[in-house]
This record gives sequence, structure tokens and C-alpha cells, in this order.
Amino acid sequence: MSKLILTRRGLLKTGAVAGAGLAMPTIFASGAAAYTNEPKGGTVTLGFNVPQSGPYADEGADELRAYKLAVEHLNGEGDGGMLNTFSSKALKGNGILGKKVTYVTGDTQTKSDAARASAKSMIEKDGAVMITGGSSSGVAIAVQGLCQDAGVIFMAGLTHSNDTTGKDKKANGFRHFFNAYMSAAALAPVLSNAYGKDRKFYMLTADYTWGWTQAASMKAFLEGVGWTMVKDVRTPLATTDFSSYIAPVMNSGADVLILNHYGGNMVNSLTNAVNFGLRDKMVNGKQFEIVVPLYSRLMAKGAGENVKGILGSTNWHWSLQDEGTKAFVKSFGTKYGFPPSQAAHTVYCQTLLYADACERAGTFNPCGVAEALEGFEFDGLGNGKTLYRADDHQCFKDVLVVRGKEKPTSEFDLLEVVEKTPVEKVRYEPDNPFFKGGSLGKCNPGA
Amino acid sequence: MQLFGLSKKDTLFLLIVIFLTLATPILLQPFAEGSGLAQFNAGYPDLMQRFAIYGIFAIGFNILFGLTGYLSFGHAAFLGVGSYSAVWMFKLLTMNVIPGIILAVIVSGLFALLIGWISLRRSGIYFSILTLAFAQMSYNLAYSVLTPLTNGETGLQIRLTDPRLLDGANTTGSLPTTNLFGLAMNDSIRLEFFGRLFTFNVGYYFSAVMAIIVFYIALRIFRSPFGLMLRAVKTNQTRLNYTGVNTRPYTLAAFVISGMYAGLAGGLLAAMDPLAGAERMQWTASGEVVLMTILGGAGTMMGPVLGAGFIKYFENIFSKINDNVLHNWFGALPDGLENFLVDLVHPFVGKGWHLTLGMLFVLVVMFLPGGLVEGGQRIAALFRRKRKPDGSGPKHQPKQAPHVAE
Amino acid sequence: MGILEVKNVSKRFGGLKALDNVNLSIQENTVHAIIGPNGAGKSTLLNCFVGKLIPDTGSVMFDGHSLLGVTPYKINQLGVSRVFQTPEIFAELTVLENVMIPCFAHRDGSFRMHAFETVDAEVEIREKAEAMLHDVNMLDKKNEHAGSLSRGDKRRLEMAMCLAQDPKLLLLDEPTAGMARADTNNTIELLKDIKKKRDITMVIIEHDMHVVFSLAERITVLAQGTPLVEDVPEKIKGHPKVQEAYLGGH
Amino acid sequence: MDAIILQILNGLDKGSAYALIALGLTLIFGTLGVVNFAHGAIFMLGAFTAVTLDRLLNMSFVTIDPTRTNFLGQPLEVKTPYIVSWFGDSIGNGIIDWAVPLSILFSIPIMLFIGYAMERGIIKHFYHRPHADQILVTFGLAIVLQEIVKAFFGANPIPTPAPAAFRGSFDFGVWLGFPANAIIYPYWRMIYFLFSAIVISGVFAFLRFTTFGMVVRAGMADRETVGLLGIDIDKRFTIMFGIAAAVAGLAGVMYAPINSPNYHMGMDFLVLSFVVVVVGGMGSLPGAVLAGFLLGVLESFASMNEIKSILPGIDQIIIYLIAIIILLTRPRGLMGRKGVMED
Repeated sequence: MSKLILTRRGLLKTGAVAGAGLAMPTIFASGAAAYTNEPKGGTVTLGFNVPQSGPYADEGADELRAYKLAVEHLNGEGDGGMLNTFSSKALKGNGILGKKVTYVTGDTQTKSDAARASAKSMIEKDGAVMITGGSSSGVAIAVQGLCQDAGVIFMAGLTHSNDTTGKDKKANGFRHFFNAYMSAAALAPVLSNAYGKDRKFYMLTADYTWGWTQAASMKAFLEGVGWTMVKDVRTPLATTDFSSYIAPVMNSGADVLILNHYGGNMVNSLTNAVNFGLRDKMVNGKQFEIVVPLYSRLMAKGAGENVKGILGSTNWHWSLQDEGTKAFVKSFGTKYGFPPSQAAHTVYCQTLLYADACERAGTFNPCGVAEALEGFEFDGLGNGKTLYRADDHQCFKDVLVVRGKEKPTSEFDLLEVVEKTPVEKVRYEPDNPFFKGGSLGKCNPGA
Repeated sequence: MQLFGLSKKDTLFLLIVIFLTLATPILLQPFAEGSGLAQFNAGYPDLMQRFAIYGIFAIGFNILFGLTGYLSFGHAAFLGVGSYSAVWMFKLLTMNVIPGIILAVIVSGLFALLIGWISLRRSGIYFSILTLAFAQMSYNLAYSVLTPLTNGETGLQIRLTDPRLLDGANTTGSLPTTNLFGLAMNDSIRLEFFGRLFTFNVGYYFSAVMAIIVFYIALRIFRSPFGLMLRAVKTNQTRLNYTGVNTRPYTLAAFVISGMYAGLAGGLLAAMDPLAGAERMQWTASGEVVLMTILGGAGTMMGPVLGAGFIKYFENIFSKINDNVLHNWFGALPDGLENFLVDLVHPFVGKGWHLTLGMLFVLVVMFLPGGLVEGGQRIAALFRRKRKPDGSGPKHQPKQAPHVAE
Repeated sequence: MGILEVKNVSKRFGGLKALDNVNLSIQENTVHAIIGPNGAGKSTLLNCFVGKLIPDTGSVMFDGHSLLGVTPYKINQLGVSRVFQTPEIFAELTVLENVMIPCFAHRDGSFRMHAFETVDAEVEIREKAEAMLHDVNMLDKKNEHAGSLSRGDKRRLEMAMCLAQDPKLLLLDEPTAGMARADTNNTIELLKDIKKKRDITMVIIEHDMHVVFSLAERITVLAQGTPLVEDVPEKIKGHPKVQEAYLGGH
Repeated sequence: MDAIILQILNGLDKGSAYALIALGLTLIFGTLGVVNFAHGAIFMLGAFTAVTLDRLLNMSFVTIDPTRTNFLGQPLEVKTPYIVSWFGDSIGNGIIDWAVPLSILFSIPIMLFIGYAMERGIIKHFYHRPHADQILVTFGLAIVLQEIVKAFFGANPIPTPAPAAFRGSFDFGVWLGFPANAIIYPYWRMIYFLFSAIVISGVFAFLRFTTFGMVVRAGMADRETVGLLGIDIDKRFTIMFGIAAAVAGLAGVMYAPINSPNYHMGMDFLVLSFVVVVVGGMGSLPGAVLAGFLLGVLESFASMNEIKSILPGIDQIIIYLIAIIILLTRPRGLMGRKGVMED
């Protein structure tokens, strides 16, 4: 009638002596499950943890759309999307390892506390075997740490900070999205070609971890192509009006302004900068230019006309013409009526990649899945040939440099791809100074 | 029966609270696993821990606000400072939670002493804004300039490379867990009965015992001459001054005590999950505890706890109801009706959980001026009236502030 | 030497001279009334006794202590209690609690961290408070909310609160203001009764001459911030200067 | 020197937004004694009336252009705003271009109505309730309002540009004898500053020179007495609530081109506007305006590199630091009245 399940998560080190008598539950043998939330029935549950309230709610909504699409495709419904173009053919359209895929959703609120609470409820209450999603690096790193401790796989959503696969990398965490270093590496040569070798740049940087890694990467690469930095000014996260930071730019002698901002900050700082007429000015005999290193189409939409002609980088764009992209855009566009964002794309890929790794490993055990993902090379997911590097669980793929389109044909057609920087140009060693300091640790299956 | 220096009524009250707290893992799991309503079960460790911890936070806040009427809008700062202190203890000394929690309480108490000493020079809205300003400064600095101390955006985490002087070398290659003399906080016993899964979690029971202890302390404070003085501060400070009472040390003591409660809550949050993020100090977090207290019923013993549970329940349970779940619920109905109902409910759940919460704030405060506790009292009165039809039910008393008992 | 010695006290508000070189000596165990037309400075003077205002010049000595710049609660702890024009009570507490608070303050001083004792266990305090309520005929209302009392009851409650501290000096700021005749008479009786039972000095500010002449042993007449005369009631009644001040010579 | 002038301009501009919001807030605080946490949401609603008008003007019919394709390779649906088809290209697009200034007219009745409805529907039940209850109900209301906006307009910022004629910037420096490009300032921000100056003086003139205003000011000072005079002060206070909402709404409309509106912009301003009102002193309208400009200017100065290099992170906390200093040195803020919201 009743059954007793015992779990013993976590490893006890300190208490072995002190707590032997106190630690009642620990005297029972370890539980029946081989790893956290081992799926027992005919279904497997994935946890989609995305911002549903707060400034990134639209991005979260788009991620959620892509997740639903991915689940359909995995379960053999719909047109199959990128399953048809994916280089690995392990997935059969019958769920994962024969189990039907179900999912639970949660709201990260773009706060690390709330995101962890939401992820925990997915793990503890709903039995999710993998957590994925998110739209900021702080949240990604926080949830990645949680998943490591709990013994489930974390497939990061939109997170661009170097730290996610740098000093905060974890054995159970994987990132498909590109990072600040790659953006800078891809942008620098394009900028120097477009605007000349002798430029002076001024940076406004969001005053938190992501902003700093972005600024440091941009500085390193732009100085590498011979540009000189006039100043790097940090702006508080809560800033809504950037006028007092932008006003001094004109007189600083700089002729390029780099905005290391994302989300609402980016929309406002770019709008303010354009309103100040910076782009109409000539400085040092050159046209003044603005650069936004990390672009997002959804955010670009918020800035409206102001993005026209402005260069930046992005992980993926729907206007690419490879087979994978076309299949994904068709599938997504048919279902929802508009093209997917880069956030939607990266989380769709992450879901497929996870499912595929489970199939290839033949298990949902996080250690098996991680092993299958490490060093995995694939193609057909819209970014060309891609490698999931074993050393830091970062995907290496081409990086897109894009420009705000001068004559958009629709409300989605805001960016045009200027250059596809090949992966060799953005690759770095795992011990690169921008990424050193953390270690993956060992994969944790929990239980 | 009188225990622990409490009156008979209070002893009974405390025993009920102890029973409810200990039975929470069962009480919050009323629906069978796999049934459509299982979505509303809240008996999983993380949420139960949050109930207990935010309950502590709100009880402490109520000692200041409910008794003295001083509305602090910066209490989250103490929560955050408590969390940071505890995590630093986990990093430097040991993963045993006791030193971390003790440090959290001490540091937040000192921080409260400093902020209270300055802010209590003013009263009313001026006091509120002073506390708000201090908390916002703490948050902004923790997010940016103080990153070496707080790890900024990402939040302060434990690492393999931390010294942890008392714990000995870590050879496992994975992060240690917080524990109480070896009893890991994330250990659980799970029992399945009648298709319901009950999780008895070490961390929850640790928080629950803490919550009961501090609830008892708060009860004693409410019933003490000190508590009487605090209530006198709220009702008439002028008279109190002309009665030979120096109100400053009283309010400051209340402020520091409630700051220490917040620090304890922060320390416990870190003990359950060793990560301390700056968002814990943001004004929205301070506002949340204000809302919890008022929603439940300020100045009452149970109100703040109820309010805390109410808000945390919505945040964690309602936000997870998506269309998929809705279709499951209404799946048995004809398609047209099913879609209609799903569309009807859709805006209020999942990403719309804020909307529902906001509407409930408005409704509760409109129709239950004494908060959720008043709702409980009304229901109780209804039952009492039924039992005694002779009309000796609740008298129509002149409207008054919710009574301190209950 | 009186219990309260006021020497050369002046107080200005902007251009207005509220008190002008006031000298006053109040003898122990007397009932001393201060009367005068509106704006004579009576309330200002009273506020200088309790620490609410600090005189610009001069000195106020109570029982050998200077009261200048001393905060109200410290002055109260020296033995000065005050009854306000509008009763200041703890409206949200019960009548009994209202009286227990001054009992605590009298026993424990201006601050004590008695957070872990219970009010219920303080039998002595409660009994004393009940005795005080008995003195003012309010014991039957001890569990009522103070805020819902009638004005007369509030006044009596406030007196009980003040007396609970065994003050040496009781300051009464128009204790019968706004009262019906019957209530006023009750209050007079009450004050007489108090005076009979204990050693206490009272200073009364009052408009109502009936009250003043029923209670006062000495009277000071204040006009335009200066004492005009000070004498026993019988002499004040017919004093020409008083007539002038009240009936308006200018 | 030019840097300082620039930051003064910036500060005045920021300050005018703060002052406008704080002015409305203090009308509600001072007149009605209500702690209105929904005031930020009203500001946000104002901005969204501009968005709504923009949407309305852009209402389009759809024609299929077979020669072009959309992102799925299907024939492109071309949208033509009705206004353009009615009035022709130049006039039609001209009207759409002027959506923001037009929304000023559009928003006044709407915001007055919203304020009126809020006061009659909810706020009026809370005049005699504790401030804590007012906070809870208005906060709940703010959440509801912003969630409704989110449901209709999404969470992303929505670009709402100023008319083409006001885009770009003006070279102040040349005017003052500085070299070119030394002090440039966007036209729209200057308009914002002028606009708020007009609105603020309008409100002051209204309160000073009309009978209505005089009654309201008397009511602010002593509500009971005015009530005893047989004047229906409640009705006037309702209207004041409407006016306060309209002021906040106008601040929002005009702010839309400066920063693209999003649904939680009200919350971003809420805390700040409370700080401004309290620093200005409870119940004082001139105090609120003064504090708005003061904090705006100081915030701008704090973001100067020269100052940041001496005090890193000062721009993160300047507003709060100033608030603390002012409240500790002046117990009732800059110009607060005694006894208002002190208990």
C-alpha cells in the first residue's frame, strides 16, 4: 500500500564524525533512483525556466514558443523542423528514448533568487530531468550552479557573459549561445574595415558582471586592431535616461561610441545617443559611429528607427539561408506567424541537442548525457558546423555581424547580416585570461 | 495548561502553530500525484522552506511595524546582509549552518543598529524614505561597486577553491552541501501514501524549528511590558514622552530585533541554498515584506505568516500553470468549451500571476480591512454563530484595530 | 524656596514677545492657578516647565534641578506630570493598559528592556493601576478601549495616568475646557479629593473662574507675557489690575 | 565649463520629469493624504496613450503584393494606414508623424477620466484607512494596470519617436560662444523642459488664482474647517485627483520619445518620485518641484567622469545619499509642512 523512497542527495564530508548519530536518514541505504528524477513512466519531464515577467518577458515568451515547438518535433508532431536538417540522426520523433516529452514552465523574473526557486520547484516537485532557458547571465550562472548541486543537466538559454563557460562553468551546464569574447573577436575586424584603422572609441558599460566582461573583451580586440580607447564609463543598471552619460561623449575626442548595454538599457542608451544627434556629427574629420556589440532583434525593435546602420553581433538571424535556418523559420513562422528570435533559436537547438545526447548516450543520467555532449560536433542547426567543446561546455560556431537595416521590408526585417565571421577567428583556448579561474568539476548525477 | 510562561490561550495557540508547522509537509500535499489538482500541491522542500523563512522575515517585520507603527521600507537590506554573511561563513569557515546563521544575525543586527540609529531620528513617511534610501544604496552598491564582496549580478556562491578552514580538504570534486553537524540540508525522506507523495526535508524542519522558536519569542515580546510600550509608541508618542518614557531606545530595540529576524531569514535562505544575490536587497523585496504583513494583518501574530505564505504560494504555484496544464484540466470538456475556459483562465495564470496577485491585493484590502486574519475571524465567527443560535454570537463591537491575539 | 522657581524667563516667537521677564515661585503642596486673557502666555509658560519649549533667557528650577534644555521624559522622571487641554491618552489600548504604562515608567525608569517578562505576571503594577482607576471612579471601565471613552472619562483617565506616577508637581492645562457644568464640577471634586489624599503641588491654567476660585490657594495673573499680580484668591477677585487686564484697558 | 553647462541642461531635463511626476504625487499626498503607489503606473499609462494613438493612426488595411514575398516565401501583405489612403501620402504620414504631440490632446480627457474613475472606484474608500492599507491597495492597482498594459502591448519597449521636425539636436555651444559641437542638445528634450515648465506654472496658477484652487489649498491646510463652511471639498478633491493623474499622464506622453515606453517604466520612476516628494517636504508643491530639479541636476553631476573617478559608484547612490543628508538636516524636507504624514 505504501512505499518508502529514500533519497540521499549531496555529499557529506564534514559531518562524518560529528553527525554520525544525528544523521538519521543517512543510515538508510541510498535510494532506488540512479540519478535525480530518473524518469520511471512513459514520459520524461523537461523544465523550461524563462522570464515571464519583468523587462525580458517578451524574450521569455519567444523562448517558450520555441520550446513548445521543439517538444512537438521531438514527439513526432508538426513538420519536424530542424530535426530533418540536424546532422545527428539519433532522434526518431518518438520522444526521447521512447518516452514522450512533457514539460513544465516557470518564471525566472530575471532575478537569480526567483529563477532558482522556480528551477528547484521543477526539480523537487515536477521531477524535471533537465532545466533550460533564461535571458540573462546572472540568472544562467545561478541556475547552472543549482543544477550542478541538484544533479540535473542545465542547457543555458540566452547568456552572453564570458563567465557562464568561464570562471563559473559547471560540469552539468552547457551553453549553445556565443559570448562576449566571440562578439568582440568577430566585430573588431569588421569595424576596422568599415570605419578605418585609426579610430578613438568611448564605451558606456552596464555596471555589472556581463557589462564588464563585454567591455573588457571589446577593449582588448579593438586595441588589437589599432583603435584607442578614450574612456570606459560605467552606468548603473537602473539608469533609464542616459543623457548625462552621452552628453560628454561629443567633447571627449572620441569618434566611435560603443554601447555595452543589453535589453532596456540598450534600447534607452541607443535612443538617447541617436537623439543627441551623435550620428550626424563629424569628429576628427570622420563620421561619428555607434556600435552595439550584442544585438537582439526583439530589443532592436524597441529602439525603432534608431538602429539603422548600426553594427553589432548576434548568435543567429532568421534571414540566414542555410537549410537548418530555413526549416526552423518555416516551422516557427507557420505556427506563430512571425519569425523566431535568436533566443528562440538557441533554446530550440539546446532542447534538440539535449534530446539527441540522451538518445546517443542511451540514458537520461546527467553524466551520460554530459559525456555525449562533450566534444560533440554537429551541423544543420542554423549555425553551420558547430562543436560543443569538452573543456568548457561552450559551443564554437560562426558569429554573425549584423547591421540595422536602412530599408526594412517588414517589422521583423530589422537587421541584415554583414558578415559571417568563421569560427576559427573567434576560437580561444580554455585557459584564455578572459575565461580562466573556474573549473568544470565533476558531473553530478544527484541521487 | 500553561507552558513557557504563556497564558493558557497563548499556550494553546503556540501548540497549534507548532502542530501546523510540523505537519506542513502533509497538509500542503492534499491532492493525489498525477491528478489535475496536483498542480496546487505545495509540499515540496523549496517552497516549504520559503514559507518558513519568509514567515520569520514577516514576523520580525511585524515586531517593528505592527507594534510601533514605524513603516520601514528597507528591511530587505538586512535580509541581504544576512545572506551575504552566511555565505561568506560557508566559504571561509565551514558548511555547517550554525556559524553562518549566527554571523548573519549578528551582522544584520549591527547593520540595523546603524541604520535605525540614523533613521529613527525621523518619523512617519520621512522615516520610511530614510530606510528606503539606505536599502537602495546597499542594493545598488552590492550590484556594482562592491562586487568583490558580493559577486554582483551573479550572486555570491560557494566554490571548490574556498578555504573552509574547519571542514578539511574537499576531495570529491563536487561542491559540499550545507549541513547541521553532518545532516545535509537537502536530505529528504519521501513517503508515498494513498497516492500522495510526502517529502520530509531536513532543511525544512531546520527552518521550521527556527520559525517556531522565533515565533515564540515574538509572542513573548507581544505580551511583555516592552511590547506594551511599543504599542504605546504607535498610539501616542507625545503622551509617552510626558510619561517619562524615552521612546528612542524602545523603537531602536524593536528595529534591531526585527533587523535580526530579517538577518536570520537571510541566513536561513543561504543555508537552504548557498547563494546570495543582490536582488534580495532591492526595494521590491522590501516592499514584498510590507505587503505580506499588511495583507495578512499587521499587528497580529498569525497575519504576517499567512501573508508570506499567500504571496510565496502565488509566486511559485500560479506562475507555473501554463496552457498545457489548463488543457489537461479542462480536457474532459467538449473542445469548444475547453478552449473557451482555457482562454478565460489564461490571462490570470502562468505569466499573468502578477495580475491575479494584484487583484487579490485590492480585493483583500477593500473587503477585509484587517487582512487575511480578519477573513479567518469572520469565518470563525460564522461557525460560532451557527453553533449558538441564541444570539450570543459575536457582539457588534465598535470597529477597532485587529486584536493582538490571534 | 518654592518647588518650582521661575526666574527672569523670556521667550520670543519671531517678533512676538510671548513671555517677558517672568518671575514665579510655586510653593510645595499648594494649588497655584495661572490665569490671564487669551494670548497672555500661559501655555507658553507651561511648555517651558515640561521641556517642550526652551526659554530664550532666564532659568526654571524644579526641586533643585534646572529644567532648561532637559527633554520631556527626563523632566517627567523628576516628578512633573502634565494633563493636556485635549486629553492625551493611548487611544488604541485598554483603559487598564493606559494606566499600567505610567506605572511601568515610574518603576522602571525611562527605558528598560523587559521584553521577556509578561504583562500578566506584573501583579503589583496591575493592582496599582487598578487602585488609580478606583480613585477616579473608572475601575468598571478598565477593559474598554480608551479611544471610545467620553471626553470626561478621557480626562479622568489622563489624571489617573498622571497620578500613577506619584508626581510631585501636576500641571493642568485647562482641565475643564469644553466640559459641561456637571462634568466640570466632577472634575473639581476629583481634584480636591486628590489634593486631600496626597502631598502634591498643582499648577492650573484655567479660564473658568469658577474652577479657579474653587481650587486655587494662590493665583498669578499673567497679561502680555508678564505677571501682573500674585496673591490669594480673595485678594485677586477685586484687584483693579486684574479687572483692567480682563476687561481690556487698551 | 561646457561639460558643466551640459550637465546642468541634462539635470534640468531629468529634473523636469521628476518634478512633473512628483507634482502630481504631492497633489494626491497633500490634498488627499493618500500614499499613491499607483502614481508611477499612471505615468506609464500616459506614455501608452501616445503609443495607442500611434497605433490608432496606423490602423491599416491589407493588400497582397504578389511581386514580393514575406519571410516564409508567401506573397507579402502590404499594410496601408487608412489615414494615408484618405489624405494621401504626405498629409497622412505627416499626421502619423505627429502622433506624440497629438496625444497630448488625446491624453488629457483620458487621464482625467482614469484619475476620476480610480478615485471614485477605489481611493475614496481609503481616506480614513491607515497609510499601510493605502499602500497595499494602490500597489495592487499598479500591478493590475501594468499587467493589463503588458497583456496588450507586450513587455518590450515600443519606439514612439518625436515628429521628424524635432528630431536631432541643437548646438547650444555656438550660441554661447563655445566651439561647434561643444554643447549640443536634442530638440525634444528642450521641448520637454519647456513643456514641463508650462504645466508646472499652469498648475500653480490654477491653484493660486482660481476659486477652485483657493478652496483646495484651504482644504489642504485644514480639511475639517473647509468642510464646516459647507463647501463640498470631497468633490473638489476628486477633481484634484483627476488633475494629478493628467499631470502624470502628460509627463508620460512627452517622455515617450525620450525613452521607448514599456509596461514597467512606472515602477522605475515610482521609488524615485517618492524620494523626490519627501525630500521636497510633505504637502509642499514648490518643495516637490524644487526637489525634482535639485535631484535631477545633482544626479547629472554625479555621472560626470571627473566626479566618478574620485568617488567610484557615486552615480549609483547619489539620489539616496542626498535624500538622507537633506532629511537629517531638515526634518521635514526642503519645504515640508509640520504634521503632514509624520505619524
